Amino acid sequence: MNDIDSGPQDLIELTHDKLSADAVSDSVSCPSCGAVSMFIGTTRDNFEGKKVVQLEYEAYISMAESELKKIFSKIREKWPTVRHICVHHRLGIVPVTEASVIIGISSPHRTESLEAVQYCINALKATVPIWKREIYENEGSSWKENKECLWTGGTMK
Amino acid sequence: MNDIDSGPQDLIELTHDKLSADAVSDSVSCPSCGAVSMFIGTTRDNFEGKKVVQLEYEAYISMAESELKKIFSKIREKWPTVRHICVHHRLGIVPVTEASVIIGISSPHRTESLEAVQYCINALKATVPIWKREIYENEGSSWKENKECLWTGGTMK
Amino acid sequence: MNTEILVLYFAKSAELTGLRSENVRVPPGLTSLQLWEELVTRHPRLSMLRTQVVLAVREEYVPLGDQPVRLQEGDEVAVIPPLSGG
Amino acid sequence: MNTEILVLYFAKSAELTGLRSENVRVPPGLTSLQLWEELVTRHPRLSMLRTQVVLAVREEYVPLGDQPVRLQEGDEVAVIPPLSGG
Repeated sequence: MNDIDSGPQDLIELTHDKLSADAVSDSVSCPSCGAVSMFIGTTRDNFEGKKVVQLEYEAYISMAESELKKIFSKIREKWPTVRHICVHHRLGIVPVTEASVIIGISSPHRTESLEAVQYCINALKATVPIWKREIYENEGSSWKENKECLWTGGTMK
Repeated sequence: MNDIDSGPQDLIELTHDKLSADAVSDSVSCPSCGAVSMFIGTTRDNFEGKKVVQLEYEAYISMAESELKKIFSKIREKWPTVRHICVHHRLGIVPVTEASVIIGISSPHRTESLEAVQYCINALKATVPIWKREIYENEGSSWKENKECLWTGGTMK
Repeated sequence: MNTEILVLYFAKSAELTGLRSENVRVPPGLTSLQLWEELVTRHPRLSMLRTQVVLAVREEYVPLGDQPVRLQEGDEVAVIPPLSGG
Repeated sequence: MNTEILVLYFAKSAELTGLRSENVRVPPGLTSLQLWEELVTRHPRLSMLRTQVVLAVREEYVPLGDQPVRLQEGDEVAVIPPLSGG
């Protein structure tokens, strides 16, 4: 918790540990903010009828951090009252129902953080170099492709 | 955590205890959902230049629950793929930076839960019979009025 | 035949009346506005809420106006100042 | 004068090359497409990614095309299959 009301903070963590919603919400809460909006991406148990047992994530870590910082700058440009921004992304194996990503954003009033969270997850899926492979119960595994990514299934748009 | 993928659940808790983001996110997570969106309303430390030390909430509990259920029905009508909906609202004294309300909504894909959370907090502020009083450092206290409430500062619109 | 109802006061209205609830006997056939006037007669300080209050009759919101409230013995009515939850 | 760069492979491209990274000597003045072709020459199986890949040169995305990549000794280049984070 940010008890002292210091300047806006950009918090990024790429980790093999289990994620915690409380850790993210505590890290962005601040005395001058009335709102924390969060998005939690969790592992689904199915894809096109195939049973997913787990997901495995890998990242180009240094570039993922720099792309996240670009997104954060863009958020601060679009919603100047946004206070703290935190993204925790899990790497390695993530079992079904556990969180792969948690985004938390605080702002004095709620509209800004609600809109910013939505923007942040969309931008993250489009531009941050992280990949997931779904591992199926019977039929091996496959690398996923975010529909938001500009070079999915064709040349760069 | 809902390990067995049962039907959609509507979860409401009005409590004097400290709220937990993890408790809410766990209660709505489910194996068939890829998204949990959350909103956390926290106590701000200032209002029009006055220093707020704490807030105090009271509720018409039975009616608050029935109004929340109406909101949940409306959400399920507007976003039929929404899975679980959970609202925890704190009552009594809430110190600065602590959460007064946490909303968590799960859905297979993120757009639905993100939109539904925004709808839910707007509707809650407009229609759920809960009141807060801000207690100031020097100048007493005052009952707040949500701008979303239809009979704030005039006749019912 | 008067009807006995339970009236609940919340937030500012509880402060103004000094009460959280009370049993009130009211005449039959009241509109919501007339019911409000009955309560103001008992607690004149409530009148300051006139333009920013609604009632809840059996847990449903009713603005102050001409619609009859059709009270039954034991019904619950609440005075609902502007909401500030969330 | 050839330049030695570090090439990183991720996701599907790491599977296809069997490598996570390697040092590669490349001729000067390459475009991003020519750099890609150099990598495909070393690892022909990469060619299946042709229509759905970009490079990252010094951690900035570069689509395969005519722009020169201006590589310096020790620069980091990464093969970036379609993203799937989140």
